[in-house]
Amino acid sequence: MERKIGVYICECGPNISEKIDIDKVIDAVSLPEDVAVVKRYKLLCSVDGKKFLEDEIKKQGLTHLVIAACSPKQHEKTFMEVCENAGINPYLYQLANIREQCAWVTDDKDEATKKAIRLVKAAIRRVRYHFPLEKKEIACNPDVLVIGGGVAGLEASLQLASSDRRVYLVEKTSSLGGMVDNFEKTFPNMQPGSNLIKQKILDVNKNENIKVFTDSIVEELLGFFGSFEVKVKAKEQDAFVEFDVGAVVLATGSSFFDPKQTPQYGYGTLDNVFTAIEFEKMNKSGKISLKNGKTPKNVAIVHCVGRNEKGYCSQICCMYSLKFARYLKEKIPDVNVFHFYSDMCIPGKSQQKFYDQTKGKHINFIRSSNIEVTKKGDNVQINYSDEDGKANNLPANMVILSPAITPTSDSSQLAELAGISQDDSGFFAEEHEKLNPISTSTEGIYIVGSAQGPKDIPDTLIQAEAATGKILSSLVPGRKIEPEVKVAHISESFCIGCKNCMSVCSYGTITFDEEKKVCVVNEVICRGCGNCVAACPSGAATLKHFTFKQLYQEILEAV
Amino acid sequence: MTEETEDFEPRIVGFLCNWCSYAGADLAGNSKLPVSPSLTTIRVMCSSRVDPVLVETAFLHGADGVLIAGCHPGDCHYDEGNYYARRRFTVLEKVIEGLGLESDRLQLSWISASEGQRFADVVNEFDKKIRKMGPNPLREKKSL
Amino acid sequence: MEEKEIHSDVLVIGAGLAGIEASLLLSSSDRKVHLVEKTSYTGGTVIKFEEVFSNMECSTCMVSPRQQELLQDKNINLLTLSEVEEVKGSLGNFTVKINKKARYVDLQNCIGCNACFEPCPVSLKNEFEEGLSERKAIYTPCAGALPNVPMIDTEHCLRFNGKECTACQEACMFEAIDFNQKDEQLKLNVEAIIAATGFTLFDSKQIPKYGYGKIDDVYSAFEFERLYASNGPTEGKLRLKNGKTPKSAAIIHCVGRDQKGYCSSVCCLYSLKFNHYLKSKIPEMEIDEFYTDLCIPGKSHQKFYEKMKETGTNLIRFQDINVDKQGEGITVTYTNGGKKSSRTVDMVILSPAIEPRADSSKLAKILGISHDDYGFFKEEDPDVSSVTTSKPGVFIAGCAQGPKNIQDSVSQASAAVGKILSQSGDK
Amino acid sequence: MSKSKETSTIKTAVLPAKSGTKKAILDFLKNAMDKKNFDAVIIPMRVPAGDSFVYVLIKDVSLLKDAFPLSPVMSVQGARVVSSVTRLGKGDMKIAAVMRPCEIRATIELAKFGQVDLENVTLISMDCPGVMPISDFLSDPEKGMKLFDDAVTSWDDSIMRPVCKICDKSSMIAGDIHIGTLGAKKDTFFMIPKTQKGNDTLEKSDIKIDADLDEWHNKVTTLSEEKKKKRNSANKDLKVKTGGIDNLIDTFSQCINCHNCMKVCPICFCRLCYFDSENVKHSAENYLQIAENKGSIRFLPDTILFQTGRMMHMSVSCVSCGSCEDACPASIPVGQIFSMIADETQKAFDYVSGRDINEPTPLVAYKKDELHEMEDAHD
Amino acid sequence: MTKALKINKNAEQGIKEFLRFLLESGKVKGVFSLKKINKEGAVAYSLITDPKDLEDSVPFYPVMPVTAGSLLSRFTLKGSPDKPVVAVMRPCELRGFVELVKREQGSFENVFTISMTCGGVYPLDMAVDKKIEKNLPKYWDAVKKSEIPADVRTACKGCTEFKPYTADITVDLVGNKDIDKQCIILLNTKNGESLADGMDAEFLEKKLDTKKLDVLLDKRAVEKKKLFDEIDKKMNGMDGLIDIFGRCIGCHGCMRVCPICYCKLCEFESPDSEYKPSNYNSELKKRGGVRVPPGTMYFQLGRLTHISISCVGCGACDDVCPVGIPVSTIFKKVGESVQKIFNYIPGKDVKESIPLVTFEKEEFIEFEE
Repeated sequence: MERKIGVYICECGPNISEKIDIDKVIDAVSLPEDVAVVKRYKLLCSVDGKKFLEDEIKKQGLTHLVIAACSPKQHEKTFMEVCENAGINPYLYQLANIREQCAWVTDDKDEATKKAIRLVKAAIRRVRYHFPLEKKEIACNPDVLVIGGGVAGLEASLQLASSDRRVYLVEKTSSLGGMVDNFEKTFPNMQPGSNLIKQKILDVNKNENIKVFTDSIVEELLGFFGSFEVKVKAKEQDAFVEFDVGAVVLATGSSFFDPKQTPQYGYGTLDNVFTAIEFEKMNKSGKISLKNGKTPKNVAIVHCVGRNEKGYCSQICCMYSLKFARYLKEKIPDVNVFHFYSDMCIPGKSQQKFYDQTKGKHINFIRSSNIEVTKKGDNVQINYSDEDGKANNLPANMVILSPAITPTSDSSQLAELAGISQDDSGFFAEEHEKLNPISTSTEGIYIVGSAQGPKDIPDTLIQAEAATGKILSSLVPGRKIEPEVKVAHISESFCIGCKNCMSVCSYGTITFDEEKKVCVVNEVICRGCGNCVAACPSGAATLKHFTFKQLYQEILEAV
Repeated sequence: MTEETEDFEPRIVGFLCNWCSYAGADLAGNSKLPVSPSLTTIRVMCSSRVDPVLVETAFLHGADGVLIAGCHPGDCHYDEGNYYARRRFTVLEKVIEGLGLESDRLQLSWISASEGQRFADVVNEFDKKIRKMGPNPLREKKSL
Repeated sequence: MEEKEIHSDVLVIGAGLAGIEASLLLSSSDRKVHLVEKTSYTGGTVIKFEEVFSNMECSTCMVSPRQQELLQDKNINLLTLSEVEEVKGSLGNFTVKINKKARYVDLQNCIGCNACFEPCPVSLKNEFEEGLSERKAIYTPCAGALPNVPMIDTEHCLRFNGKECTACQEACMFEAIDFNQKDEQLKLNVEAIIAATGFTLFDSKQIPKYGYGKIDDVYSAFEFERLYASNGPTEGKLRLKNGKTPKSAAIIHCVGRDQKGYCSSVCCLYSLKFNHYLKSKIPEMEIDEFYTDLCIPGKSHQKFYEKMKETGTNLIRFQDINVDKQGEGITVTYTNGGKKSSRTVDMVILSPAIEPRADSSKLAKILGISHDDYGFFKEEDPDVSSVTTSKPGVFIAGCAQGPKNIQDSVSQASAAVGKILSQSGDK
Repeated sequence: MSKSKETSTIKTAVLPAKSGTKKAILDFLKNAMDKKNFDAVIIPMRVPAGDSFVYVLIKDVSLLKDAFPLSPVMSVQGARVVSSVTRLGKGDMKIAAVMRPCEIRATIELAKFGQVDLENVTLISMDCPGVMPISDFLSDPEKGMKLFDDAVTSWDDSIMRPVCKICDKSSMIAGDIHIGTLGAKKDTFFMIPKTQKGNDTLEKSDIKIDADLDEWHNKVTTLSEEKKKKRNSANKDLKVKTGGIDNLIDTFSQCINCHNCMKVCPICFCRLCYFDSENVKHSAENYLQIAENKGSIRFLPDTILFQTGRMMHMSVSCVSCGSCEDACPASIPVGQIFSMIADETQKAFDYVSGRDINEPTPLVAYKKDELHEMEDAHD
Repeated sequence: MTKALKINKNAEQGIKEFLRFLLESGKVKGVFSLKKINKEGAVAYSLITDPKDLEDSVPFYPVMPVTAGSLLSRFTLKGSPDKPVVAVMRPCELRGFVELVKREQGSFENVFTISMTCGGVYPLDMAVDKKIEKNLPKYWDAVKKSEIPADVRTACKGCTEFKPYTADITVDLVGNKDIDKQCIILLNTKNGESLADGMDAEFLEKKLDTKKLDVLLDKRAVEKKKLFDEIDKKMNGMDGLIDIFGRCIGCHGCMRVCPICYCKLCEFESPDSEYKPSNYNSELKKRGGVRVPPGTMYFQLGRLTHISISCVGCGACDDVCPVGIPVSTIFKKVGESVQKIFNYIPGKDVKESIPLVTFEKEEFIEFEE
């Protein structure tokens, strides 16, 4: 069918009409024979304006539309809708920004008019090379895989397992509960950690929409947002369980820095030097005692163990160290506790109260550095430099080390399995630190809890709930996913398989077809940045709606 | 050439990334800041879409200046596109310079969505520089 | 089980980052959202900032795509200049009364050309710019505000004060200005409510020893943010009141911490950001950071802190501190471990604590939820979830629940949505 | 020079070459094939007509005797050969490829682009005296053979390709084994293993790797330092001669857009060149418009765009082999020009094409904090 | 008898004046002609829109940097011009374009053609060595005398198709004694006439004097026979071919410059013709060694089968071959034998369909289209 381009120039009241001689523009762009009509209108984005355009498109039987008005950021969508209503493909239209980037920034009217002519001509040239793009709809699987049966995994599973979606919960150990299960109490409310866990575990087990795999690991995770294929393998078994899900939640938790790497604390070499988790367990067992069975009188709690090595503050060490003081006070009322700390990091509205309530007689806070734990008779001694750098020491019966939170040993395997990246510290990397802290560069894969970074239980729960928010809102049973339309495409005939595009793509959008030795774009997850297109030396990759030819036409007019 | 430069109106092609620099250009508009009309902007989603061949094309077709503008490093809407853009620009610059052509006519700038003023400054200073350089001799060349 | 389509609306209060996140998520699950915003614009507090810690990302670039999305979202009914008056009912069926103030500028007709500003005879301090620049009685808070549509400040507009002025109306070519607009009372039925009303900063005037409000070039955090902002009153040029370029500055942490009784968890980091601001504009500047306990929790912040240390900034721990005018400069006297010392600088930047908005307790009452001793909305139980409240169906997110950084605010917003959607899913 | 670091640690084998290095190399290969260390060898052979040399993939040991490890011409760049054999799969044969250093470096670049699978390939390079321009050789093959033999003995590059005369990497070890003749005592030569694979190969052939490398290394270093000097001054002259718009246009004025240079380039691996793709074909209306802007345009158009564009795409990987120049029917010094540009673009990333298979090619990698000099100076 | 135009200037000046008239009168928007593109006197085809730029044009310059057939194909492939253009080209180039148009690789819409009775062109390397200028007097002298100028392309020496078939306009060169005094422009078609219409010059009724052409024809026929016999000797059987093509370096330049080889992607560069390891294995089983890259003969013979039916014998392939293989002679030889069978003369008539279609039209997904 023969091309009929309609060009409509918005006066935008005085904004454009006073700065640009629109009639001149009309004369200048009317020449080409495929330009069927060029008109001006007082305000195209107004209700009347849109109606006017719609009628024009129909009346004139236009095939392509060029609008000269404001920035696409303002009204690109507006006029796309007009196209749709008028029955032409919304991608057969181009908007020339003659307001923000011409009328409003150019004082001289002639100059502005000349520039406007250029911009409109460029748009006309470009639109000739537009081709219709159709929205795709992809059916999606609403079910979810949750990896990790700790507090985060449990919370996520419970919230996700609604009437119409299944959750597969995979835990590598033999039981659900994770780290929190070790805690007698949790700060700041000093509620039993078990309260939190037990009920959740019960609920999970009795929920028929949640399938729990303990002693199991995810062996294979293929596919993309909306349709992942999962292979789960039970330990000491070769049999796989296979199923499909639409999204994945990684709630694999964290681990602790190993104080053996910092000999100065005497861990592993001296008696009665315990790590936080050892102390939690000891405390939970009901009795706090020394190796020799005696009850400690003086207990030193060393904060920030491994902070310098790891290069970040683990956020919760100060708080749980304070909690330990509470433990000790409860079980050994006359105990003396000495906190060796550098900075008291107790962020948030309820933490300081906890700190203030913990402070008091027999609980001492020593701001210190260069801490070293040595043997002194049957006891130990803490050597340290005080605030003014003076060397000092203090004898104690027991030392509790509060080590940094670290990623679990298997986090890199998991990252590889899920095709997501890790940050410099080895925690899973979020897609955007602020706006998408639980999403990853791979759409449909979410990271929650301390696997994403050190955090306390409330924040962990929040992330788990946040993940359900993301998943429940994007994967709606029976609803199809509408992926971006302006995506990259790689021509199979021209691709030579050099994988440049794969190397530069941030979203794992491109896969390699080993059979044909060509790269393939997954249009469902492509975000349309066009990086791969510029990386492709053979012109095999194109970005829909930003093709070389379309941009070339703009260049022709711009030079 | 000098007497030409008197009434010389440069043509500058500006490839602006949609999220930062194009928004910055719009903000310059909203704030009514004067921007040299010699610039004609071409919107791309990311500075990493700016295929150097496009830039060479504009340059060889006689563009007096070509500006590539994207998000500041670290701000890329697509995470890392602008880092690749910078590498590609580097090769481009070396090729043009290495052939004894005027690589000064090519510029890479980072302009954020809130930098309306900076956008105006970058463009106007680039425009000034180009005016000093005079027209791109390639425009006249018939046998490229 | 047979599928159930649920299409009940949700009320979101506050169009800051948390509110926006919640609204967009709800919308993408085909929920209709009523987004109530007290001010005339979206984006909340974050749009005051030029950059955000610790990756120094440009915040406009970060937020504006979301704002655009929000404004173009058909499922979201944005109600600016609106406040919740009354909430009745319970989960699944709340009736909400909303008082929507007239903007006197038609959102449809106005095309954001700002032609109406210039002719307006009234001019007064711009609150958004912390009073550092002037605005008219018809105005938008700053260039690039979204929606890019001005409002009329009836308190100062001559016309609304008995005078016959139609200057703006005459300047407008789009019949956008409509003095006959009336405040409206809206009644909405919603399934659930998310309160994300954000925060404000502790008013440093309450502590005279910081000299805030008395001494020139003693700035609050917000003031300094605007001074640095490239779309702010000085287009980001750092100048002293006397027009000179500052050679030295003191940044004081924990302003109001003792008074409030909690650590606001972001002040240390935004103070470090200020340090970065200063150094990036005036590299040779001498900077003192006065802090008590350095609180930079989380995996990604310490590197930022160390980078800052390399710039030669003096990190000074203090117990007590005083700010006085001394001739040309400003003297900061402080004690550390009993020792008293002092430094003289050109400018002082105060990093005040984060506190709830003045009206938060009023809103809490309206919503029927409780607030803690500090005035933050109170969660039911942090160990259960910090977005659920004592009242089923009413959720809280962002700094209205307690001081936190952007990441955690956004997470809470998504979490609140998670709660709402999963509850409905089960019904 | 980076090589000193690389090689100083390695040891070498010293092998006898009573009846010439060529014979000795072929014996080594034969022996290795008999031992089943290799199933096949890629090596140049003279064509029946005797007027050229081509690469042959040899499985039948008996054919080896007619092979020519050090052929006087490079009719096809070896990297294209290895690519052709392994691109669609590493196959089941263990293959030894005996090629020039620049061919091996190109092979390694191609491996980075997935155009070569090196798993089953052992790359054997040798000190390279250069190759003759193919047209010179063709004008009188027999004379050519003679000239080349003399050149090898005297290590005189006067008859070689222009780029060979200024090649400072003619002994660069990029492959698994390097055959060193420079600095070797009479009737001997070096076999220098660079990689584990190389080591194993030699050991499997019971070759002792015990001698040290100094003679060879010193000779090579002085030689390549010399060449580097020549190279730099040559590039300076070339830039004067061909640099600048008018010189550049004149230089390419006889270009007939046959794209032979691209076709024979080992790095230009694309099936269809970007500059033959639809992207660069425009409507008559467009061409007329461009012509009208200037009064007239040369047609076919885009000659310079093709050259600069190709530089953009491949110069960071260019190995300066000069194949393009050999193939140019218009005798444009295209090899020298690309070689000059390649130095510039590779320097920008401290990258040397084919130096190390683990170095990612510059355009598919980045550092967050780099190249700020490329960004404008505004603030 | 056809209408003709007589301009009292030497042939080249005459045609240039005609072309200037066409541009200035706006009858055409652009002119394709050979043109000096730098002071070194390098000559290339140019698209000329400004009459001033005709100054440096040299329509009859005896070189063929690219064949105008390929050129016009590139020009019209993505859409014909909205206003007429005229192209000056040699008979073989015109025939090449006709063959391309038959293959939908171009169109005559708004494209007018001027050709001439052709004396042949010099090989590219003479242009590269800047040897042509001083040969020009000898060249034109030979053309006048219906002789074969020394050192012209081999293909031209044996070319018997030096009279255009379908040109709108033919300039009378071969055997024309007065080419330095007058330019005879024969207007073969309505288009031709309408172009000339209004030109301020002498119109007359004329037709090409075939006698003087036959003189050259005979000489060319003899040359051709000589060439074919020689190549026949060389080509005896496969071994002969292998000897001839042994030195081929696989640059495929011959294919690329060939006006008939229009494929976006040559079949012999397509994935299907790539060797998989299995191919090599089986090859190696057959014989102990295999030349790599493989397929040198396959390419040459394959191309013969693809295009020999349409080979116009322009000789561009000879020009471009870096190793001096007599490609064109072989193709011409094989070509004529095939063409005889169908008594088909490539490019004689655009309406005449190609007797055997051995080429495949590659289909590609292209968003631009």
